[in-house]
Amino acid sequence: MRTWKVWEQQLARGISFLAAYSVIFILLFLLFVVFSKGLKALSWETIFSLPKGGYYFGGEGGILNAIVGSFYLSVGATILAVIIGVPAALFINVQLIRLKRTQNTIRYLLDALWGIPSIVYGAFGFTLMLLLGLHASLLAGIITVALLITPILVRAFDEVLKTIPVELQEASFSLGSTKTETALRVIFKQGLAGFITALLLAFGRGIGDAASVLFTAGYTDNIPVTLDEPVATLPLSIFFQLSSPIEEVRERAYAAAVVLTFFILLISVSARFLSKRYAKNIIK
Amino acid sequence: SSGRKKEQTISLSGAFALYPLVVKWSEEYQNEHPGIRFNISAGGAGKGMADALSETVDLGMFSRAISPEEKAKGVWWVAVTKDAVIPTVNVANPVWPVIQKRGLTHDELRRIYVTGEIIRWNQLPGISIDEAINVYTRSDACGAAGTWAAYLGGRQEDLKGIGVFGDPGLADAVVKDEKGVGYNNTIYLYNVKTGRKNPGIEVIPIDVNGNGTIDANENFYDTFNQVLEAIGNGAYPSPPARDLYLVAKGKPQKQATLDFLKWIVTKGQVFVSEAGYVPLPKEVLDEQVTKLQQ
Amino acid sequence: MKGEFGFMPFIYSSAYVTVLAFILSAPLCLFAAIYLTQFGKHRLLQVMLPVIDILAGIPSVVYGVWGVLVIVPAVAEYVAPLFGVASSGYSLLSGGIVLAVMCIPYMLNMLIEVFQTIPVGMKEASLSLGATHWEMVKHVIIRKGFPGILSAFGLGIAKAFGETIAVLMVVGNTLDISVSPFSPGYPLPALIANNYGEMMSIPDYDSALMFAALLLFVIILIINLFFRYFIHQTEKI
Amino acid sequence: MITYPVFSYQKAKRMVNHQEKQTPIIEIKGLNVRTREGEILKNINLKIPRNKIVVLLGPSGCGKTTLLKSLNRLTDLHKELQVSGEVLIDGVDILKVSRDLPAMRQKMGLLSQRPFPLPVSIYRNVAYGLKLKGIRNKDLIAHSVETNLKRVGLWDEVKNRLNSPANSLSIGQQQRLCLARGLAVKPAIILADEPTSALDPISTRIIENLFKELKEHYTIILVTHVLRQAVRLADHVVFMYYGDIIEQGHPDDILKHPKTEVLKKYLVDGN
Amino acid sequence: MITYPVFSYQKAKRMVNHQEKQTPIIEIKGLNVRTREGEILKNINLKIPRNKIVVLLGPSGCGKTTLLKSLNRLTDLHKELQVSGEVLIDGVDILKVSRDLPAMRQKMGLLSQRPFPLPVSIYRNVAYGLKLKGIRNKDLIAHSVETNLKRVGLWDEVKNRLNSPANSLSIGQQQRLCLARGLAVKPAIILADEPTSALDPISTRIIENLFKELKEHYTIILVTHVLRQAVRLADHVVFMYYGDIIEQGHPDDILKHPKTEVLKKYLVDGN
Ligand SMILES: Nc1ncnc2c1ncn2[C@@H]1O[C@H](COP(=O)(O)OP(=O)(O)OP(=O)(O)O)[C@@H](O)[C@H]1O
Ligand SMILES: Nc1ncnc2c1ncn2[C@@H]1O[C@H](COP(=O)(O)OP(=O)(O)OP(=O)(O)O)[C@@H](O)[C@H]1O
Ligand SMILES: [Mg+2]
Ligand SMILES: [Mg+2]
Ligand SMILES: O=P([O-])([O-])[O-]
Repeated sequence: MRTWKVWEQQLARGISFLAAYSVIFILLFLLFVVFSKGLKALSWETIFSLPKGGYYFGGEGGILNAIVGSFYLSVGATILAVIIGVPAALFINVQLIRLKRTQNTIRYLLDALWGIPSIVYGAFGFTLMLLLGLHASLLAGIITVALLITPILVRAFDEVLKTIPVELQEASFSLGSTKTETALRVIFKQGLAGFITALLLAFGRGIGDAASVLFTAGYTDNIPVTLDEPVATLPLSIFFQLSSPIEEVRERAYAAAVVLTFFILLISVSARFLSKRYAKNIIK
Repeated sequence: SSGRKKEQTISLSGAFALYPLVVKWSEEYQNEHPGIRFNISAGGAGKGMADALSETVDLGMFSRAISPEEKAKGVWWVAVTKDAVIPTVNVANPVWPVIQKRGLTHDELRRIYVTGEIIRWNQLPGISIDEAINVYTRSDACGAAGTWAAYLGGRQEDLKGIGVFGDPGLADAVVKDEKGVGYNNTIYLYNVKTGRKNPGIEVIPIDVNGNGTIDANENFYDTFNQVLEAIGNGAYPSPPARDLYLVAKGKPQKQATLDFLKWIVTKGQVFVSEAGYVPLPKEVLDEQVTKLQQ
Repeated sequence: MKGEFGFMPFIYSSAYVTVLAFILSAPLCLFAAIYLTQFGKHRLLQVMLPVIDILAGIPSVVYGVWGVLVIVPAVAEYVAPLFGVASSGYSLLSGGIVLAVMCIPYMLNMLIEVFQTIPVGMKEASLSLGATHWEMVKHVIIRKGFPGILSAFGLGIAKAFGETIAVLMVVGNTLDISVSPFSPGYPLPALIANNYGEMMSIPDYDSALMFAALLLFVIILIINLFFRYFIHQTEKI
Repeated sequence: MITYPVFSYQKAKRMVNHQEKQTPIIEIKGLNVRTREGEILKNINLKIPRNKIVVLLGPSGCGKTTLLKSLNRLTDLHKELQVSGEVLIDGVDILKVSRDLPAMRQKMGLLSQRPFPLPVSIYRNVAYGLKLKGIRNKDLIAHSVETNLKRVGLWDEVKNRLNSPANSLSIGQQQRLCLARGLAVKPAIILADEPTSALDPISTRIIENLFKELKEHYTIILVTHVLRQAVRLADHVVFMYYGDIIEQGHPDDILKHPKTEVLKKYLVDGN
Repeated sequence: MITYPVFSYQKAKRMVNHQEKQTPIIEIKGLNVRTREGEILKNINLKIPRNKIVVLLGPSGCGKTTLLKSLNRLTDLHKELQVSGEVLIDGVDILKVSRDLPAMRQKMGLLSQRPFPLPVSIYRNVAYGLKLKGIRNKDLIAHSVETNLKRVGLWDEVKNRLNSPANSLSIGQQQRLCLARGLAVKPAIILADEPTSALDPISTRIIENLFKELKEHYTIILVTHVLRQAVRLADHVVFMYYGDIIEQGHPDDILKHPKTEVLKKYLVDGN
């Protein structure tokens, strides 16, 4: 009896240990492949200069256009997604708390939006652009990517908000807060860690997506100065260089992936660090 | 002055295949004409066509044959360079020495790729090795596959084989599979700098006259320059050789655009080879110039 | 594309790779999340989170290339011969594996978040009744987190189902209904992605592909309906 | 715009002078709360007099908490609860209002049975309500935080860790914190659900004295299980049983001369 | 293999006969619990005699709950707490064991201060511990659920909704449910953290009587704030203050002749 329990515990522990480490192994392996191929092509020039003539034939230059472009685009889209998504998630969990059916319908639809290929978002964004008379530009890219990542942000955040005990809302309401105040000052804070996770997931999807911006953001060797100029992004730059006939250029694609990796790492570590500082208040 | 600025800016979008070359052209052109600004973005041939037709850009970069539907919509085009699709095979394939000598005829390629009648090497006369033929094709809708299919009398979706994404992908699949057969744009087969074929992959010579062997005039695959020459002078059939275009909706009105196009089909042609494409033959270039001057 | 679109093979392939991806990744993520939040050192989790974030942000082309470099040859040279099958490696199995890896960051991140929100008091209650750590996990973490687990799975599946580039790079894109995981397939999103470039310029493609997208959407709705139902069932307690 | 102090002592006094002292501040008419499984509150009718301490007694599970929550309309948060009837606060039916709900709720401070600190620091927990009221003046807030923490006897224990998370407090400390938080907004009516259940005698005494002092200006509804506390504090006692009010009146009447058997037993066990 | 009842009355009796009745069942030596901010428990030394009720008294926040949690090693779940010292349960240091931890924990039933029902139905909450012990016999389980719910006086209130989720119960009901849940596993030692804090007098009396009856066979450590309860139940009283044990002894000594000022004040306020 006892021994079986101990055995079961050891087994479960073993399995989950294996699972955790195989996930870690897979992830590190993937990063290893990227790094081993990309590091030798990585140089300061890659990071700090624009593509020069013939860059795509293995000539001089760098991918500064894509780095800055990705930064503009993903940060812009994430901000837009937060502006739309956070109130939406809070609305679902505070305003609609009694309306379980409505809540579930909204969740259902949002879940479905997760599964639509980003290409379709791209096509949708493109159609939208044509309607609005926009051409491929930073703005159009931001809007399209925001459309793509908002459902991710909302649902991932919502999943955490869902678990917050009602008593916490009761406490806030009984002090006379409105629903908005409760949502922003209490529920949001309690769900902060979840919000950061959701934010990073959405940001990750946004910065890593090539298909949705292919038609909407264009691709250019310049850094956009205004919102209506086309913009290059790292994933597109990677995509594009990977299809090059020249081996060195393909290596540069991996170098671009390495840059992207560091970029996300930076954002992730700082966001998580900040959230940790505030998350200590969370009621367990 | 903003109107003037617009007059002096040329925007292009479209095929990735043409993007590096157009970027190169634009830079060289800018050196000569400092007042001109370029706005070039890549996004695929389809996007180039769509943008050009909706007049969101001045010129679309386009890498396959222009379809009748597109022509019906009033597309205007200028051929700017040339490329070709060449069938390939793995170097380590035991059949390769034989193939090198006898080549494959149009009909044999068709029976491998379109009808699917030939699935083993020994079905071909003169070959006794009983091995499967692993056929690979492009999965993404693209100029290369379209052109290859056009040569074999079909459309891209008629091509048999495992679909692999992208030119490098297809080359890679053939390199990895000893029994593999595929096709590629020239620059994915040859190293532009050395002029040699990339390691692991070999060309299937086309037996153009169908006499069962590769004659001297059919044997031009050794170096890149030889192939380019053969494509240029028509010794290599077209299709699978093809023209690449810049397109617009109707003839462009903007003077800057017209000037740039004119420069491309004249002076600009010297930059074509280093990008791995084939300069257009003289008479085709002349045709384009006339088209521009009309 | 053929003039007439028979969508069955596409749907079949999509379902195949998705189910495969789900079978491979869901238990892995569940147990990994359990280990990271319940058994492992806090440090490990701290290190893992940014790594997961990175993986959520790596473009799918890179996953695709990784698949071509690693998974496809592995399937062709090791896995398929193991079962006595000849395979080029461009197969449903490769597609499933690559998809599974791509789902990991999403599922894992959400699962970790779900597990971390479970009140300590409840864990205490279970432990003080003499549950082993594992029993506590089973009865409290998994039980209480069940709706969340289902949500994470549902979202992971949806993500897998709609993934395009990475799959199409390894799956072989061949119209063929075959039960063997070593044969190539042609999932619906790959169809859209492969023809995306041409979509805008050829009117026929346009509507056919949009129909494919719609079909995809409907299928995702159906899958989610299924998950919703179970979430609803388990949310009551 | 600083609207503080909305319910200051002065203002509260003036209000009282204006209105008749006798009109009840809360009037509950035919209040019913039910779930699908059955009724939790059955046709409750009750008048709560102004500036008095009304004590709710009754066995565990009889519906006291539910009654308090209905007064504050926190029942909204639980979709399984169906509420009907009227709850008039100063003549306004809180079950009907919509826009003014937060303001009405702010009139009533609910100290919930299970203390739930907000996910912020100890200091910010107390400051929370004030900030909601739009008070920005730092000194005013700091002063109020200190005063109220002192009032509930928590100041000494937490003064060195005001910025620590509130969730690291012991349960009794959390209970006092929530009390301080509730008092800081100066509600006209205090709904206290077993506010001393987790407190030691010394802290309990402090809170009891506080309540006695507060009733000068506030109306207090207190749920307790401690009969002695009821005796010490109550102006009016309400005894509930299975969702019904079965006895009510002055503590001397009720607690000395119980009419029903349940109450008799309750009193015997409680002493 | 059914090993039930592991701690049956019979077996417990036999154990007692075997071992010396006098050896303490728990011995705490130099127990320290600290956070980064300071010490919560300071060098606690305490012997808990077998088959007695030991009552822990002390002001809110003095560390009673932390002490109980350390006995059960639930402090493991709070990474900010650092525990050092020795806690010998029947001679085994629970702070050192690893593999047998669940078994050791099962010896002790912790009834936590804030009731936390498990995320299952009412019935399954009580059955939970039994299932953990490997009991599969449905009748046995049903019988135990009923008996224990009756013992804590909850049966009548919940018998018609045994399959409802446990979190819809009132707090007092939850508290009794958790008590029943804890008793069902028949732990040798019961650690009860204010088990009647949310209960009315009648229910409280039921629980107190239950404890009196239980101590025949079990050892009980009880945290309470109600002095009368301490008087009614305690065999031994421990008074804690700011993480220290400052007085302990027989209730008649301690509660009638307090030595320290704090305890004196505590006693005055408590009566
Ligand atoms: N996880 C923690 N982190 C930091 N401080 C803590 C933590 N848990 C408890 N404390 C502090 O330790 C002290 C003792 O807490 P404990 O919960 O043991 O008190 P208690 O005697 O049970 O009080 P009460 O009667 O109010 O329940 C308190 O001052 C509390 O704030
Ligand atoms: N959300 C709910 N769903 C179903 N039943 C509920 C719900 N809330 C309360 N009840 C039931 O209503 C009855 C009254 O609950 P309430 O919490 O008001 O009791 P109480 O008088 O405050 O008891 P206690 O003194 O134990 O806190 C109880 O039987 C409880 O089980
Ligand atoms: Mg209650
Ligand atoms: Mg305590
Ligand atoms: O890349 P292509 O479309 O020219 O084959």
